[in-house]
Formats: sequence, structure tokens, C-alpha cells
Amino acid sequence: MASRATQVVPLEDVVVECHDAKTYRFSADGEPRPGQFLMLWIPRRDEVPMAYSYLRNPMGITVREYGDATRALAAEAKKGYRVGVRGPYGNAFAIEGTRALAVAGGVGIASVIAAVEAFAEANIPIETAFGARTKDELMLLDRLKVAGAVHLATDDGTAGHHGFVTDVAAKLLAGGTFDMVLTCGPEVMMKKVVDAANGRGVPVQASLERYMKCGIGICDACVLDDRLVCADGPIFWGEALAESKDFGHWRRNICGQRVKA
Amino acid sequence: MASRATQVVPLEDVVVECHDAKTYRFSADGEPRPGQFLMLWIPRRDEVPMAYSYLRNPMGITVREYGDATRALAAEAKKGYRVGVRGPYGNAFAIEGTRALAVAGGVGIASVIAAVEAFAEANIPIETAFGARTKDELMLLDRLKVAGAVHLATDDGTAGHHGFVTDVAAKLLAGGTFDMVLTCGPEVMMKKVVDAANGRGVPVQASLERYMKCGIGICDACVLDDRLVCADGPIFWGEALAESKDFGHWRRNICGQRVKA
Amino acid sequence: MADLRAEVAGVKLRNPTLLASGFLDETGGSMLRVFNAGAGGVVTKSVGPEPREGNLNPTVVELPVGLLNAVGLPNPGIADYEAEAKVAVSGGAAVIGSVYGRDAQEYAAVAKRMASYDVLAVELNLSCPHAKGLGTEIAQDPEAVEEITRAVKKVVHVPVWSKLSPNVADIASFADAAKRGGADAVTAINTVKSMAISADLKMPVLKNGYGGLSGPAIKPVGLRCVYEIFEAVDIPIVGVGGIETGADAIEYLMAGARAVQIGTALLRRGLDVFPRACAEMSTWMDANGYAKVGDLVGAAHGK
Amino acid sequence: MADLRAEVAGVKLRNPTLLASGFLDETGGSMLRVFNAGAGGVVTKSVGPEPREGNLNPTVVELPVGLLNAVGLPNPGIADYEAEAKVAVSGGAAVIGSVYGRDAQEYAAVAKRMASYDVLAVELNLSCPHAKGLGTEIAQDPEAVEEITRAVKKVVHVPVWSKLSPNVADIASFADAAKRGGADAVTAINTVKSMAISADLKMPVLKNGYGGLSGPAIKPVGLRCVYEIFEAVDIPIVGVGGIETGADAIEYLMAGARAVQIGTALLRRGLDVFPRACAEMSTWMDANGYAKVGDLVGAAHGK
Ligand SMILES: Cc1cc2nc3c(=O)[nH]c(=O)nc-3n(C[C@H](O)[C@H](O)[C@H](O)COP(=O)(O)OP(=O)(O)OC[C@H]3O[C@@H](n4cnc5c(N)ncnc54)[C@H](O)[C@@H]3O)c2cc1C
Ligand SMILES: Cc1cc2nc3c(=O)[nH]c(=O)nc-3n(C[C@H](O)[C@H](O)[C@H](O)COP(=O)(O)OP(=O)(O)OC[C@H]3O[C@@H](n4cnc5c(N)ncnc54)[C@H](O)[C@@H]3O)c2cc1C
Ligand SMILES: Cc1cc2nc3c(=O)[nH]c(=O)nc-3n(C[C@H](O)[C@H](O)[C@H](O)COP(=O)(O)O)c2cc1C
Ligand SMILES: Cc1cc2nc3c(=O)[nH]c(=O)nc-3n(C[C@H](O)[C@H](O)[C@H](O)COP(=O)(O)O)c2cc1C
Ligand code: FES
Ligand code: FES
Repeated sequence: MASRATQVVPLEDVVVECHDAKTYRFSADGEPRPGQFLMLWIPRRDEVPMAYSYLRNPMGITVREYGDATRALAAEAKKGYRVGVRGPYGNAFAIEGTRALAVAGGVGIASVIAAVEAFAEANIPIETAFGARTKDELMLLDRLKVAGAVHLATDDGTAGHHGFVTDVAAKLLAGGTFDMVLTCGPEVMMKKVVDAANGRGVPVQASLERYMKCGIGICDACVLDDRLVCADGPIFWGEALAESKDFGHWRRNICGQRVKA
Repeated sequence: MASRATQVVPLEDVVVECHDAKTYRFSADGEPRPGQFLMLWIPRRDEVPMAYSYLRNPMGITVREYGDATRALAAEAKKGYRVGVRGPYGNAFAIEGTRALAVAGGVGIASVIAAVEAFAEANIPIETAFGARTKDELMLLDRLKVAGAVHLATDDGTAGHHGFVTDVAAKLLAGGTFDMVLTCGPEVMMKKVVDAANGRGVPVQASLERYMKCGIGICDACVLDDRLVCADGPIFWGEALAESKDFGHWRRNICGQRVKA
Repeated sequence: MADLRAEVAGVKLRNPTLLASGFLDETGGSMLRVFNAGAGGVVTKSVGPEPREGNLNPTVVELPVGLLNAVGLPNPGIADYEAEAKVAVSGGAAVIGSVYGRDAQEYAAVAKRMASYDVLAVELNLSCPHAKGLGTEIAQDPEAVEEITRAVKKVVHVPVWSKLSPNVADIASFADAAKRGGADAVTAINTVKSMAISADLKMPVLKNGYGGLSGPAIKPVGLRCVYEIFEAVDIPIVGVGGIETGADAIEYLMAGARAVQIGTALLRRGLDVFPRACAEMSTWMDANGYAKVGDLVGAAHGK
Repeated sequence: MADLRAEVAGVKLRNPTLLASGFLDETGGSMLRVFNAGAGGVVTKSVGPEPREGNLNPTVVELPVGLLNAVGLPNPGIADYEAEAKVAVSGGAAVIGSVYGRDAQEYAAVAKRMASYDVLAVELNLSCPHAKGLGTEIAQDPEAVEEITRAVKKVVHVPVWSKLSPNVADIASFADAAKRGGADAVTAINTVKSMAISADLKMPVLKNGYGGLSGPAIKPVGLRCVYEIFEAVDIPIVGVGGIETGADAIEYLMAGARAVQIGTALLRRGLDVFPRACAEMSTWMDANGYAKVGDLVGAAHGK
């Protein structure tokens, strides 16, 4: 079990992606695949799950300043700052199909970016529909564009489609040529994407988020129905999600109580 | 460290070698080399060191019925009887030189037999001088003879030279053609062989015995000067033994007290 | 074919490998899944009177020799837990309900409610080493163990298993205290109080500082505890600590356990740990002439 | 280059890695060899008033997670040990003399004699978990620890280190007892009471049944004990339990130890364990800006 011991690593680079998100680069053991995640120990604060946005050393994670710990990290972390990482954990996106569409919302892009690149590397054409609240929050665009066409949406209309990325995705799906969809973002968004893809019979993979403690499939904190987001997921197929009672509706709070999503 | 866990194995064969010694065969993990030993757990009795007289599965040890535990083993053990083994431990005979002489006394043959065969396999001519109290105790002769010439001695003259094997060895060494000697047997015998070989400048390896507890170089029970018979030995070169204050003179008792050998 | 059925103080189990408390048992769905994967039964997460968040992360550290945790008893509280227990029980799982409390009354109240959820037995977590003020003292005070066990026995109709801590000088005296309190069985052991330190960060890795060690490192400790209790106290024992294989389980049974629990080994073997351990037990028993689990219990004590 | 010199209650050591009691220290030749291989000092085998055979074999079991032993305090007795100590001391080794006894008087008598062999300090083995009647009770009775320490302090002029058992509910209270008795330092920890069972033979593997676990499995326990003592009691600590690498040693120092002892890791690294651990410490200290060992001591307690 030694392979997934906590590794304390110095940050080699901190890149500001937008007003409330940064990418942190570091070198660690392990060979994450697209969509997998690590547990990020922010010393004295918390340990939280983060997707790998860069897979090879220096690996990277792209973190939105969301609550206490992520904000403290953003405030304190500069080159040389040390964090703990353990992983890679969870399953990975299946890189398959003949024409793929990635649908990302906000920092959800951090989870799909490596997959988008992997599709491109596997010579499977991939397009990305990417939405955010405002133009500034449209991160990692350079890498997305190298991999394939990018369709943007912003809530405030500062870039791309003025409105929801789900509308953009629906239109693209209606084109009928995609045979693989992947998605990561707010659960309401993913629910729409999954429903749309399922409705058209297109295979869809969604990367889910749940409150995580162990990250390794033992504590039951991250349960979705009777599956573990940390160990059976974080990526689930649309078929399974169609049967889920929890997806889009329920989550567990930190005490394990089932509460409205 | 898992590799040297105690393995409980059923005996696959029990061969009576003479009135007070038997060979026990069993299959176990590990790849012993000539001269190495194992710790033999005789359930409910004791755990004692034994040289491998057969190296490959079914491995074997040839045990003289000496004290309580070895006698109990001889009385109880038949095919299917279970013993514990852990090993291989210790160093091995160096299979080198161009013409070798093995000098064995009594059950000491158990420790050199595999080495004698290894010399033959390496196409290094080897002869064996083998002494025992009486003819019946001259064990494992078939294997010795396949490997090379065998010169016998018995205290009672029932086979070979009537007298000490050391006399036989001295005569052979006087021939002047051996450039490697190995020996195992009572310490007084080995002392003579080592002195003789050292005197002629012929490299000599002796397999020593000391009281052993751990067998793995931590408890200090088996110390010879400042070397451990279990870990630095059991095989020592004549050069080192020439400097030894203990060899042929002192041993440690079970309490660790230094007592006359 | 060896008969793997086991029995602990009247609780009948289809096989002797139970899910240990704290692993995939905060929710009914997970418990049912573990049972359906082949566990002989499942012990619930330890549930208390109120919902509880547990400790802040990091709460878990993977070490080369085992797992260190200080989750700190997160649980949804006994009221919400009814729905979870129901999913598992109505799905057919053999469920043992684990509970904790601050004192004997609280234990009794929670245990009573837990028993009403149709669990086969109640396990008292008297031993969690890291929840401050919620067990540390209890775990190390035989009188508290006796008193709590007695209070619970008064109000529940199902068998009561008292789960003991190894972080004491003499675990057998705690088994004896549990017995005096009326326990139907004891479970041994909970985790061993431990710590991991990050030199790079100059601090303990767990947010809580201290934690409990489980997995391979504690198997020799658990075996010793079960053996000691078996020698000293006439009470059924459920063994737990570092069990992964059928061989491990058999060693615990021979030390004196009537059934075993498995937790950390989920990390290495996943849910297959249960059917695999059972298959290994069965193969070994057939090869060695043991017809049923009971024949193994305490076998290492024969002189 | 980091300065690796260490000091424990006035005992100056060229580096903080000592040989633990029970390893290659029954004889003077071996102790000198270990010291010459690079250990900062050597602790002798625990020596008692009379020669003692110890337990019958098997006395040692190699487990995947560590070593289980019940050697049972074999030793040549304090009279014969004079010659051994002399070889090591006159050879230049820094020797700490470990002793045991049945009661305070015996401890004092043996310790007095040991001190006369020019050892730098005396370590009291108050904690051997397997010698029946020779430590089990002492190890678990703080008053005995205090009384013995006091009796020894009265008769020896060198510093006294009281070595504590982890097989207790609260090791810090034992450190406190040692301090009350006048101990100059405490050593923590001795082995963790454990057992290995052979299913094939239906019996414990050790002839003695119970034994003490050492090596990797107990490192998290030892770290916890040192950390706990450091928090609770103001007394120098020598850390021991599962230390193999420089990183392990640094973690112990940060937990609060001023020096460490190494035993079981000899199995994996041989005598090189000492120079290797020291080199690793030195490299890490240089890279992380620590000039001397003292700067590491207790560093993990800073909030
Ligand atoms: C598999 C997975 C991958 C993720 N990848 C990314 C990523 O690449 N980039 C990114 O910015 N965010 C990612 N997240 C979300 C990220 O974990 C949370 O934003 C982060 O935990 C917030 O921490 P905080 O302490 O700042 O917030 P807090 O103030 O502690 O809490 C705010 C909210 O953050 C979430 N959260 C807090 N702790 C946890 C936890 N232990 N597990 C899960 N959620 C938690 C909860 O929703 C909580 O309500 C991912 C989450 C999961 C489950
Ligand atoms: C490296 C080594 C290899 C050996 N190989 C063989 C072999 O191949 N065949 C063989 O017959 N004998 C061999 N011996 C000797 C064998 O170990 C003893 O004959 C055996 O231990 C006697 O055990 P017992 O209980 O019957 O005798 P006991 O009645 O216990 O004691 C009689 C004598 O046996 C010796 N002895 C007992 N226990 C031990 C122990 N733990 N370690 C060392 N010596 C002990 C002592 O000299 C003791 O005085 C070897 C010894 C060593 C050190
Ligand atoms: C993450 C985690 C959570 C645990 N939670 C509980 C608990 O709530 N109640 C309890 O009695 N034991 C709890 N335990 C202890 C286990 O039930 C078990 O006694 C211990 O882990 C040893 O078994 P193992 O080595 O098979 O894991 C927990 C252990 C771990 C690792
Ligand atoms: C074979 C063996 C013998 C031991 N003998 C003693 C002893 O005589 N006195 C003592 O205080 N500790 C003794 N110990 C305990 C060690 O000194 C040490 O506390 C323990 O092994 C933990 O350290 P480690 O993990 O580095 O081995 C012994 C340990 C072993 C394995
Ligand atoms: S976070 Fe613990 S099971 Fe998923
Ligand atoms: S037998 Fe223990 S050191 Fe050799």
C-alpha cells in the first residue's frame, strides 16, 4: 500500500488562471490518467479532492478558490510552498468513440482538459463546449484549442454564447455526429448533459463530485446510491446515472446525512 | 522481510542414513546455496540450525540424533509430519579453485555434500576425505562418489583408514596439488584441517557451528570473536580463522557466557 | 466442502467474515452491496445520538504497514440512521448495529433505538481511540465498560457485543468487565493509537494529530489480544485487526474468535476480500480435515 | 554540512543513532564492531544479576511487517558482563548499559555494577513484555517504575534512562513516574505485545506463546508515544521503534526525541543502517536548512 503514501512536494509553479482560480504544478510519483484525482493536503487547513489538470511531471491541479482551504492556499502558496498529495485515485475517462464532445462548466474544465488532450492524441476528433460565468473564467483555452474546436458560453455574454453551455451542447449534440460525450461541471449542468446524451443514445461519461474523506473507498462519505465516487468513480456512465436516485437530486453532507443536492 | 517467514511444510520423505541420523525431505520456497542453513522448528521442542544437504525441492536436511529435539524428531517424524523451516540463512561455500579437497567429519558431511556436488558441476575436480566413528556412519557416499574420489576413515577401522580423517587429509594435502580446501565437522577436527591448509598456504573454508537463537544476525548468540556465525558465516576462510581467538578454543553458552570449547 | 457457517452468541452468520465498523457502512446501500459481495454480515458505522461531522481532513494516511485514521466518528445520528439500516436489513443483509455515546445512558438510548431497526446484535464501540471525550476514557476504564454494557443490556433484546481497545495494559480484564456487565460477546480489537509525522511540514499528518492504526501492522497485536481473552475469560470473541486472507481468519479463529471482521483489507482486495477469504478458508479446511468453523475456534490453545 | 552530534541529558554522542538493546550487544566484540560501523553509541543487552538462558527456541519470527521475538532476556549476568563491557569501552565505543532485575534492589545492585564498567549512562529495561515475572508487572505499574528509578539513581553516578513499555494505557504517565523517580531521560518504546500463530501446527509459533513486535509495524506507535511524552512531561526522550532511515530518525526527533535507537532495521540494512541513516539525515538537514540535531527536536509540536 506504500505506493499511495502522502507525498509532500514543493510547488514548482503557480499560474493565475483567472480572478478566482490558479494552477499549481509539482513533481510527484504516480502516473495519473485523464479524469483521476488526488487528495490535496493544504497544511493546517484541510485535505480536499482535486482533478489532475496536468498528468505528467510537473503535474498540475487547477483550483478554484471556493471555501476556506482553497482560499487559504491561494493566499499563501507561491513557488516552493509545500503541499501534500496522495493519489492517483479513482477511475479515468474512457478514451474511445470516433467523434467526441466535452462539455465543461467552470472549474470542471480541470477534470476534462487532460481527457480532451488524450482524445486528440488518440486521433479521435474532439470538440469542447465550455461555459463559465464570465469571460475571465474561461481557463486553459490554449490547450483546448490545440486539441480541437472550442465552443464558448458565458452567463454574462462576455464571450461566446450568452447563456448556458448546456444550450451550446444541446445544439452540438443535435448535429448528430458525436458518439461520445464527456462532462464535468456543476451537477445541474451535468444532469442536463447526461439526459440529453442519454436521450439521443450517445454514450456519456460524467465526472462527479461528492464530499470526500478517505478518497480510497473505505469511509462511505462520497456515496452515490451504493457506489463510491472516489473508488467506483469519479467518472460514471450515463446509463448508470439514468438509474441513479441520487444524481442531480441528493448528496450526503459531512455527517453522512442524505440532503437535497 | 516476508521472504523468510516461517514456512510449515510436511515431510515428503524420511530416509534413514545410519543408526543415529536421518535425511528429511520437504518442499519450501527459497533457493539455498551450498553450505547455507535453515532454522528447523521441531514443534513443541525447539528450533535448531541445520545445513541443507539437498538444495532443490524437495530440499533436504540430514540430522544427527544428538539431543532432546533431534531425538524427538527422529522418533516422531514420518512422511506427512510437519516441521517449520525458515531460511536460507548464512553465506555459502565459494566454488572456486582448480582442484578441491573436502574434509568432513561425521554429520559435517551434511553441510559439505551440496558443495562437493557444486564443485563437480562447475568441473572443478574434487575429492573428499570423510571420517566417522564407524562404517555405518559414513553417509551419503553414493552422492560423494559420483562427484569425485572419496577417501574414508573410521575411528574403529571398519572402513577406510583406521584413525582420524585429519591424517588422511594431511596426506592428501602433502601431495601438494590441491588449491582449495573445505571442511565441516567437529571443531577440533576443523582446527587441524585449517592449520594444515594455512600452513601450506592453501585457501580453506570451514563451516562452523555455534549456538544459535535468531539465525539472522541480531541476537549475538552465535558470536565468534566479533563475527556472527549465522550471518557472517557459517563459512569462514582459513585466514580469518588463523586470527581468531575463539576458533578451536572458546564458544558462548546459551546465556552468552564465554566458555571453553 | 467445509461448512463455513458461524455463530456468535446466538447470532447465526452464513460465514465468519463480517465487515468491520467504519468501512462502507455509513449508508444502507453500501452495506447491502458489501453483504451481497459475500460478507457473512456487516457491522454498521458507529452511530451516536446526534449527527456528527467527525474530524477535519486529513483523516486518513496510507502507511506501508497499514492505515492510520482519525475520522472521528462522523455519522448521521441514530434518527437518520433508521433509513440506512432499513435499506440493508430489508435487502436481506445480516446487520450488527454499532453505537457509541458519551455515557451509559446515551449508549443505552442509542442502542435501544438501534436494536429497534432489526439488527441481529448491537456492538458497543467502547474503544475509539481518537474521538476526544468519546471513548478514550471509556476504553481505558474497566468499570465504564462494565457499566455501559450493563445499561445497554437492560434495554435491548438482541445480543450485545462489547468492542474493546488494545490501548490498555491488560485487555482480558476489559473482556472480563464486559462479561460482568452482561455482554454476550466481545469484539477485539479496535485500532492501535499511533501517529504519522511529516518531516517536510514539521507536523503530524492527521489534522487530529493522533490516530488509530489498522491493517497488517496490527494483526500480531489482534491475535495476541484474542488469544489472551480466550485464555482468561469464557466469552465468545469476534476477532478483528489486519485480516485479509483466509489464513489470517483461520489464525484468529484458532486464537479463539468465533467470527472475524475485515476492514482495511478492502484497500488491497476490494469487496472481493470476503468471498476470497471464504474460499481460502474453505480450501484450507478441506485440505486439513476441518468440517466446520467451530472446529477451528480456539484450536491453537490445545497443548 | 549538518552537525549530527547529539546530547541526551549530558551524554554526548557523535551522532543520534544508537544501537538498541538486544541487538548484537551481548558481547564486547559485537558492540565495538557496531560502534565502529558508525553508530553514535551502543546500548548493551539487558543484563541481570545472574546468567540467564532466556526462552527456548523458536524465539524469533520474521513477519511481513516486522519482527516478533521472545528471547526472554538471555544474558551472561552482570559479573561476566564486565569483560564484554571492557572490550567495547576500551575500544572507544560510547556504551549505555542496560539492566533489569526482579525488584528495585536488584535493579540498583546490577545498575551500580554496570555503572562501574565505565558506561556513559544506564538504561533501565522496565518494559520487557515477555519475561514472565521480570518486567511485565513493572512495565505496567507506574509506582514500580518510580521506585526502581529512584533506587538506581541513589547508587549510580551516571545518567539513568528509564525505558518504557508501549503496552499501557497512557505511556506519558509512566514517563512522569520515571521523572519523579529521578530519571535523566526516558527511552520509548520497547516492543508491542503480539503473537503469531501457525494454522498448520495449531499453535503459537513462539515457544513462549506471546512475544514483542518490533520493526516497521511499530514505528507509528513509537512516534505517537514519543510525541505524547514530549507534550506531557519535561524530560529528555530517546526514541526507538521501527527506525530504519534518516527520514524515520528525523520524524522521531521532530516528535521529541533527542536521539534514537535502531534494532530490527539491521535485518534490512545490516550494520550500514547507522552510516546510511546518518548520511540521509545530513542530506535532508542540509537541504532543509537545519544546522544541528537540536533544531529538529520537538519541531513537530510547533503550532
Ligand atoms: C473528484 C473531485 C475532483 C475535484 N476537482 C476539482 C478541481 O480540479 N478543481 C477545483 O477547484 N475543485 C475540484 N473539486 C472540488 C473541490 O474539492 C472543492 O472545491 C474543495 O474541496 C473546496 O474546499 P474548501 O475547503 O475551499 O471549501 P470549504 O469551505 O471547506 O467547503 C465548500 C464546499 O467545498 C466542497 N468540499 C469541501 N471539502 C470537500 C471534500 N473533502 N471533498 C469534496 N468536496 C469538498 C463542498 O462542496 C463544500 O460545501 C473536486 C471535487 C471532487 C470530489
Ligand atoms: C550452521 C549449523 C548447521 C548445522 N547443520 C547440522 C546438520 O546439517 N546436521 C546436524 O545433525 N546438525 C547440524 N548442526 C548441529 C545441530 O544444530 C545440533 O545438533 C542440534 O541443534 C541439536 O539439537 P538438540 O535439541 O537435539 O540438542 P540439545 O539436547 O538441545 O543440545 C545438544 C547440543 O546441540 C547443540 N545445539 C542445541 N541447540 C542448538 C542451537 N539452537 N544452535 C546450535 N546448536 C545447538 C549444542 O551444541 C548443544 O549442546 C548444525 C549447527 C549449525 C550451527
Ligand atoms: C477509517 C476507519 C474508521 C473506523 N471507524 C470505526 C467505528 O466507527 N467504530 C468502530 O468500532 N471501529 C471503527 N474502526 C475500527 C475498525 O472497525 C477495526 O476495528 C480496525 O480497523 C481493525 O481492523 P482492520 O485491520 O481489518 O481494519 C475504524 C477503522 C478505520 C480504519
Ligand atoms: C530480539 C530482540 C531482543 C531485544 N532485547 C531487548 C533487551 O534485552 N532489552 C531491552 O530493553 N529491549 C530489548 N529489545 C527491544 C529493542 O531494544 C527495541 O526497543 C525494539 O526492538 C524496537 O526497536 P526496533 O523496531 O528498532 O527493533 C529487543 C528486541 C528484539 C527484537
Ligand atoms: S471518500 Fe471515503 S469512500 Fe469515498
Ligand atoms: S544466532 Fe542470533 S546473531 Fe547469530
